[in-house]
Amino acid sequence: MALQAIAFYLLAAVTIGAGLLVVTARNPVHSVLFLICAFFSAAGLFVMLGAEFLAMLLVVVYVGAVAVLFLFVVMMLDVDFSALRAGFVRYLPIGGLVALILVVEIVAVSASVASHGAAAGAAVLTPSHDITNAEAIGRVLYTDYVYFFQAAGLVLLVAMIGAIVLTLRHRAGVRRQNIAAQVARTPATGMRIVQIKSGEGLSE
Amino acid sequence: MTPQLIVTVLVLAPLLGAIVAGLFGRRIGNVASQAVTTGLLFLACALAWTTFASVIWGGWGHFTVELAPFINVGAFHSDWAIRIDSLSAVMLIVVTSVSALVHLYSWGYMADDDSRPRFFAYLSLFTFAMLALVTAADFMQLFFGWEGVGLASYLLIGFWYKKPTASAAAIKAFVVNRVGDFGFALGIMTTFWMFGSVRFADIFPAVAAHAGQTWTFAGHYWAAMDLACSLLFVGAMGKSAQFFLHTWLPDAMEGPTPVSALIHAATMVTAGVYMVCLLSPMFEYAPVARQIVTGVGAVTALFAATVGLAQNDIKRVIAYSTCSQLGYMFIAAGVGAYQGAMFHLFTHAFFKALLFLGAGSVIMGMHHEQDMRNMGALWKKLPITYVVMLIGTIAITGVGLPGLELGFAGFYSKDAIIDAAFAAGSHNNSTAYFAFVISVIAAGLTSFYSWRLIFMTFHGHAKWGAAAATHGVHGDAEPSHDAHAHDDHAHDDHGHGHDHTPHESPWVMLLPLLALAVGAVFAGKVFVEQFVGEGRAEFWRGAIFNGASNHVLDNLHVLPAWVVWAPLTVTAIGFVLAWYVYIAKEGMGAAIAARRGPLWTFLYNKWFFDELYDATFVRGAKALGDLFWKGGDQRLIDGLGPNGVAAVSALIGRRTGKMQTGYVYHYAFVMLLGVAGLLSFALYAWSK
Amino acid sequence: MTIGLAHYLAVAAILFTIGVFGIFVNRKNVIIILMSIELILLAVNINLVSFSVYLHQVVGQIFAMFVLTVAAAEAAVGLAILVTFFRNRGDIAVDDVNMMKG
Amino acid sequence: MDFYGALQVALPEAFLAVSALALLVLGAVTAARGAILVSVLAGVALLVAAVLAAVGPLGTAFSGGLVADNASAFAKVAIYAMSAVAVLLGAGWLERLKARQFEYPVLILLAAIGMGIMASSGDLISLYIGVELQSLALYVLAAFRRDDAKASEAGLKYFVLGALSSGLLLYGASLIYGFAGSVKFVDIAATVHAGAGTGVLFGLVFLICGLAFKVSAAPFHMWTPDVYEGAPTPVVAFFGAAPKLAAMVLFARALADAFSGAADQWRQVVIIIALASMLLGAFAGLVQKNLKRLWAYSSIANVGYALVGLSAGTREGYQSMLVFMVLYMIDVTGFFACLAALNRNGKPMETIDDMAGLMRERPGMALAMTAFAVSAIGFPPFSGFWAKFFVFKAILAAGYVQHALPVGLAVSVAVVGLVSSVVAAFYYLRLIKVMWFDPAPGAVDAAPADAKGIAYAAALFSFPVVMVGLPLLYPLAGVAAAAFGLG
Amino acid sequence: MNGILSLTIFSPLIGVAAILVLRAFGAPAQKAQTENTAKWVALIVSLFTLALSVLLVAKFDPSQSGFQFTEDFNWFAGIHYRMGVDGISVLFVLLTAFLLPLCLVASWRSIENRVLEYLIAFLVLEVLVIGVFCALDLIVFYLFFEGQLVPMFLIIGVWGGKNRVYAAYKFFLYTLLGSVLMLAAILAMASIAKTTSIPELLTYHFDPKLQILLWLAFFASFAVKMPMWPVHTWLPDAHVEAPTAGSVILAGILLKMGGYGFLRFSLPMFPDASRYFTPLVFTLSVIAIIYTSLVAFRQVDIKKLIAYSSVAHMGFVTMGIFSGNAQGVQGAIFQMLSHGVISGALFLCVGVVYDRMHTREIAFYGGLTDRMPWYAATFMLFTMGNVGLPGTSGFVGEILTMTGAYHASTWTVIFAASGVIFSAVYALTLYRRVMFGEITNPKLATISDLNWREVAVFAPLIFGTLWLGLQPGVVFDVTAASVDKLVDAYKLIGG
Repeated sequence: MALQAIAFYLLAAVTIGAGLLVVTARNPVHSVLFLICAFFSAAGLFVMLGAEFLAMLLVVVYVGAVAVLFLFVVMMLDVDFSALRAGFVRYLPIGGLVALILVVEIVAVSASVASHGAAAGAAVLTPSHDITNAEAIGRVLYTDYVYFFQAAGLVLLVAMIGAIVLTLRHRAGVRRQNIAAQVARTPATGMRIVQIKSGEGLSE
Repeated sequence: MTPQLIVTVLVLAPLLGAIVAGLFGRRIGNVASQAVTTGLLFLACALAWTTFASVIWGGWGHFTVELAPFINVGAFHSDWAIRIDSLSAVMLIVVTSVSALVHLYSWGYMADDDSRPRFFAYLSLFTFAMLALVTAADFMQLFFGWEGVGLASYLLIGFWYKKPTASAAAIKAFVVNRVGDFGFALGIMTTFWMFGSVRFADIFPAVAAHAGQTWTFAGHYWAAMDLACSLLFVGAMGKSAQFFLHTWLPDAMEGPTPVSALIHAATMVTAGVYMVCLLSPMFEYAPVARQIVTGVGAVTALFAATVGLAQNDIKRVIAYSTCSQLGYMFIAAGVGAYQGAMFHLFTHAFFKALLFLGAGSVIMGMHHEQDMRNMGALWKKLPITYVVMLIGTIAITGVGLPGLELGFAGFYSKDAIIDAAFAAGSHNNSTAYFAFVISVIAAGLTSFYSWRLIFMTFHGHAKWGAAAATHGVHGDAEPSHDAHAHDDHAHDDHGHGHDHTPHESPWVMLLPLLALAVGAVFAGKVFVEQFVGEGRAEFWRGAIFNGASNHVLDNLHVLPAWVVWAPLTVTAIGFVLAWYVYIAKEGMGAAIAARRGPLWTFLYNKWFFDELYDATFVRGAKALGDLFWKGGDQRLIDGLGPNGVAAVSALIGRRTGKMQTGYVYHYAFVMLLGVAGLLSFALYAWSK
Repeated sequence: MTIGLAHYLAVAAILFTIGVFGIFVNRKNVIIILMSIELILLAVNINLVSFSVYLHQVVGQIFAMFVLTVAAAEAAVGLAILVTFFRNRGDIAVDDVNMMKG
Repeated sequence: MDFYGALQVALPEAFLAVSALALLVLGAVTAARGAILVSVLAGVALLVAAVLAAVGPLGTAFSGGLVADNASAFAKVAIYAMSAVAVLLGAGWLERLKARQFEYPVLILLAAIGMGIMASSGDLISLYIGVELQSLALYVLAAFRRDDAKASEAGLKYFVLGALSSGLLLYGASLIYGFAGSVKFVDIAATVHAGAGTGVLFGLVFLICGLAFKVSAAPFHMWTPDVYEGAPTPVVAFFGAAPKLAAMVLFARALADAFSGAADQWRQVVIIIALASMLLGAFAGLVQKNLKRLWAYSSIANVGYALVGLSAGTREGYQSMLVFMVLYMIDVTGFFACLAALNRNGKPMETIDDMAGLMRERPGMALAMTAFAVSAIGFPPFSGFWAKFFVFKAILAAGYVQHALPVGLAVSVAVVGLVSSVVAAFYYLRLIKVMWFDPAPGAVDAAPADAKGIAYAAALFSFPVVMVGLPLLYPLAGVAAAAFGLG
Repeated sequence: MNGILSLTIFSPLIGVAAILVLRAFGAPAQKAQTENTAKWVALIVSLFTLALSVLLVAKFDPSQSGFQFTEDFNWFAGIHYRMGVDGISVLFVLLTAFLLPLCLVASWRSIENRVLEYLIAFLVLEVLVIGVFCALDLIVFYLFFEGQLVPMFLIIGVWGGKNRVYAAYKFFLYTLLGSVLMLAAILAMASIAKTTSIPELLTYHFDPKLQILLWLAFFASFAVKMPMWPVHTWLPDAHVEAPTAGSVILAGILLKMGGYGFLRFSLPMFPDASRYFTPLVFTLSVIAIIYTSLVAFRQVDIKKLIAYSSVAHMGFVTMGIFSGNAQGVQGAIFQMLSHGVISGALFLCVGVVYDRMHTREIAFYGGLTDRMPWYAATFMLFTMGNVGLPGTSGFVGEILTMTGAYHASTWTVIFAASGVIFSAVYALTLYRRVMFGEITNPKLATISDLNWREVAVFAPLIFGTLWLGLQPGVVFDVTAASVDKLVDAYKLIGG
């Protein structure tokens, strides 16, 4: 049990610390890296809880896809990251106060949920069951929640369309080879005969 | 013709004249307008005398013609009606006679005016309103007539509308009358809620039953009858120009002189007296109110007489005289001698109209000069006018021999009042005794100012003509203060330049004077027995009510001799004084005026009433109006109300707009504030 | 000293607050905000998974899966919008995102 | 219920999903040439879906995650119809921009699916999926004009704040789940009825905050003015209407189906939000010059009114909220159709001052806009009046008759709401004033037929058609409201 | 006779439709001709409405105290289109129909731009106003009551004077604020009594504590509409800026809706509250009378002066209504009708000189009597009516309201009666400054007297003023039964 506690505190501390660094790091690239760190630790927490599938998903989806996407965008957008704007400190006290209130309230309520809610007093599920975590999820997901599963697919579709609509550019200035046009070229369209008066030259 | 038809025609004839002259006067022309109105007035006059004779001596008796309903709301029921009784019959003849004569007189007096149809229409309209007033069978029609004559008076005073002073005087007359009407209306309301009716026929028989009723007001129980009568008397004060509400009457002299004679001497101003007499059944049960009536009457009699002493405008002198005489009438009414009041009203109509019309004749003769200081020695130039004015003066001063019971009209009526005041005063009525003393003093003053007028106008040295053209003759030439005494309007018509010799007026003007002179001489002797003497019960037939304990008129015959002789004595003293100051020592009056002693200044400025009212009411109203408008409406109400709210709203809007900084982290912050706030609220509210 | 549900929830709560905090104190650039959002979603996921485990249900984990999916989609859309914004303005500093206000 | 039956219940959305995919393929194949065709087909698909929703079978499917009842049918018909209008409006707009992008109708279709899911959501998962599907589509639509700095800024703001609100909502959902042990509304309702603990109510507050963002209620409204201003006008016409209804229905469903046991608690929160929205919408609008921003504040205020109906917590209140939203949707669509139609020298007329003298230049348009403004004031007998009328009647009845909330509170809410409507009247009046009283600075371009047609139709609906339409709409809304889990 | 009421109410819409058709098909080139035709159309339609309302009054049975010509159409959700008139309301219908044609004739030449819209606004306004007086359902009442704001807003704002925008806003928002509170009360009543039918509500007894709130809410609306002090400040601005005909409608009819509302709702439906608030109303009435009279005295703008005098006169109305006896209530009704005629006429009088000189500044004028004798006579008559001279209609209302209130509160009437004095001061001063004296302003040297069109406008008003003044019974005969019923019911409660 002690080992479990140590593991929990370690993971929790790393998660929270990395989370804090995400929002405070000067360099966004560092932020992304801290984010990845936070996700990893959270995945560890999931494993401790016995939700291995989710943990795996978290690593694959977040670290593998989302975080990389972030990193990609951060790198792509050529921003001057060194300029830390003033004002951060100015809003810190009030922001901190609100955050403090919020965290106190939320923690208090979470505790109340934990002690009075439906899960009050329950223990972590021991992994001695017949089916794995992934199988359990799959059974419910593809039956009861299949409709929303599909809907989630639509969400991703929207994201895809959105990304395309917003970022795909048909550059006007890019010269592409148009074979049909090249083939269809005739002397009439290809050349022009001009009379040049003496002493004037071509204006083009 | 049935009596009903006769009186209906009598009342409506002047209205018809007014409508014809007013609406079609320009089309049918001046002469036609004058003829129609005057003709109808004479018709009315004839019918009035017929009615009077038939009511008093014939077999008509008292009756009421109900023409149409007026206001009928629940118990508040009034009719357009013509009430004929002895009281109204007396008023009918007074009104129609004077009015007819004034119409006739105006042919001459207004001959040069280019809006004559309008003038005659107004005169006839006034006459109609006055007739409606005197024949009213309920308070509403009385009020109708009451305000109707006020309107006509307003129109006639402001007849020369281009003259700023005239229109100002007109407004003053209307407004001051309104102040009276304010009280009158309240009195009517009190009466209505006491009796549940506004009809005299319902009220008078019920007076005794309601005598002890009280009215809760301002936390006190008031004797309702006294309250009602006092309030009604306020109306009378306004209309009859009594003390406090008198200021309009002298200014009303801005109107053409015939108007002054008709309205501001003979008829309208007596409406207050008439009303008090008409309501004698109520006043008889209102002892406090009667004390007020007596007191106000007495003060007015003295006040107006004193002011009359120092005036230089011929019409104003007569106006103050009117005021004073009305005071006498109220003294009589107040002490319970309503018949005496009516009698003086009756005789006064003749000699006061006479004096005014005579004054008009003088003014006309002097080419619209009204300042007596510019007159003098006119008796040769205006002999007939002089004679009738003399008659009028003798009548108003009440010259007569008490032992022989022989005298001019004023002698009978005025002495009856003085005697009645003494008679009432001798019965533990201190107000009445006060009134008696005042009335004797005022009689002396009356004599003085009346003779002063005669002497300054007709005797002494002529102060007109070529010699007077230079102002040097104006020994006590007043600063521009009296400038408005001139009939400015006429300057265009016949300027002072072309003929400066005074001339006698045409016959169309003199005839009414003569007719009135006859009345001024004989009206008293002929009617004294009927009005106040032994025949009075037969004459009035209950139209005037005397309470069971009211024996004032019965006591007139048992007075001490000094009381009987006192008026004549003071009159004589007044005459002698006037003679001494203005004939014997001619110039003495001017010298007194020139010294500007405090008493003289006080009197000359009419006890400073105009100044007082101007400083308080006029300026006060203006200041309050400005305060309410600029301070109240614009600053306070609009400032705090619409404009203020709009400004605050806009401010809130701007502030809210500023919160919308455009920064996404601000937005997020606000959202989180909202979340935190709501969570805190939830924790707080739901953990209870 | 047993690690119970409350511990996980506390971690999630703190993480959630950090995410929230990150959104409104951040001045540097919008990407950090997007990452803060990811942190919030992570917090939610911890919540859901721990509840799911302690409730002996898988619904919570399925919910978390959906959240993961949507988070990925959100990241894609968010970054896409960010790219268009960058193309238009040449910068993604948070303080510059205020053309419209009032 | 077998899978086939479940599909039948989900038919409208399923149909739309298939259509969306098909149209996507069609669009990709035909590219710019087929954009109009895609638009038309998308509109048709939406209308078909509306019909399917209206006539389709009722019931629940997918273990309670999907609920097809009268309320969802009512909402879906309205949502799909309004989406169809938005497709029409957008097609014309894109055509005029020479930017024939078939993605626009497809995105609207997808958003409509999300809204459909929201309207028939029966558990927290479907709630979330629906919200996200709709939101993501809207984020993209807001930034649709990617070359426009304002549009991309609008998209960015909308996205960031929307994601934050999703986070809040999710966090609340997780707490609720943890407390109730289930994501299904029925189970949650049972737990809440047994006794609502602080935890579940806390979750509820988070949930309410998240939903309040979606309906743009104060203090979660901050995105609205900026996004309305920045996003393309036809998109705003879409934003302002259908998604609001979907979110309101979802709001109602969550509160009624899952939390009817805690009505006294959530009512207080909703009332606070409603009051804040009404007041803020009224006051902040006073200083606006841009009409789109103005109407954004107007929409905040109007959502406040709708929330008043919701906070009544009675069937009448829900009914009034549905009526309100439908009438409001028509008004707001009409108004933005007007804005989309009005250009001066090719530049869109977006500020109040741009409208000067419109009554002389384009009397038809000016009359239509006057009708919308007057209606937005809540002026009888225009539709806006009836909308407010039923809402305030419901809240007062809830206080006086059903005793659902304290009388004093009900009266205060009604009075504050009505008074704030007077404040708001000022800015609508300013629009009328500018159009009617002021001289025109220049000629207005000819209005395109599609936008004009929509504007006129909506104006005619706001009066006088509403007098006929309301007697039909009101009972329908009543039937719909009865489907919510309130008695 | 079924449907005559609706026909009367909606008949002006015929004109609206006709004008719209004209507008749609009229050739732009012949704008003047189209406008002229439209004017005639509007006039004829409004005369038709007048004829209908005369017929209505003729068919009205004054011996019955209940509602007549009732119509009831169940619209939906318990909202009924209920219409009917009783003795209190029928005359207001007539007044409205009477003033409208006069307004149209009065603005025949003075309105030059957007004539068609102008005519439409007036006709729509007529529909709404008549509707208010006929509505027998709270909601229908509210629809019509509130509906007037927009056409009036446009009339002031589009065709008004320099400061028209401010005035229009002020008018609109002031009134709207009042009426939304009333709407809240209406909704509460509908919830509690489960009906919005006015006849049913008249017999419904609300809890006295609730009555206080409801009364206040209705009061907020009606007090603004009347207008009572201190919510009167919109009126002078609105009047000054509105075109002549707008002022006539505003003063002549729209103000009456407040008084009508008090009679229809406050008194019979909330008798306990009315009794409770009577001192408040009396106080406000008295302040209105004195305060606004004094303010009127200081005005430099003719219209503003008359507007303030309207406020003062409305003070008598509120005083009379809340005196709660037959005299007071009848007097108040009469005062409203009379004021409708007189103040309308006074604004038309201002319009006459405004049309000629385009200024309403008192100081500009002076000595007009010389050039305009007929105008002077007309103006004098209405001035006297305003002053409340017996023989004009102004008197009857004043004396009756005061008599009624005198019983209830002597103090009130003592102060109110002083308003009668002030009215003489400001009205006559105005008349003097405009009409009397020499013509000093050379611009006035060629001013012309009334033309035939103006005579045609004034003639019915003169007739009305005098007829009502001399034969007020024509009104009381119609109103008596209904008022008695109202007063009796009011007296029964709490006595």
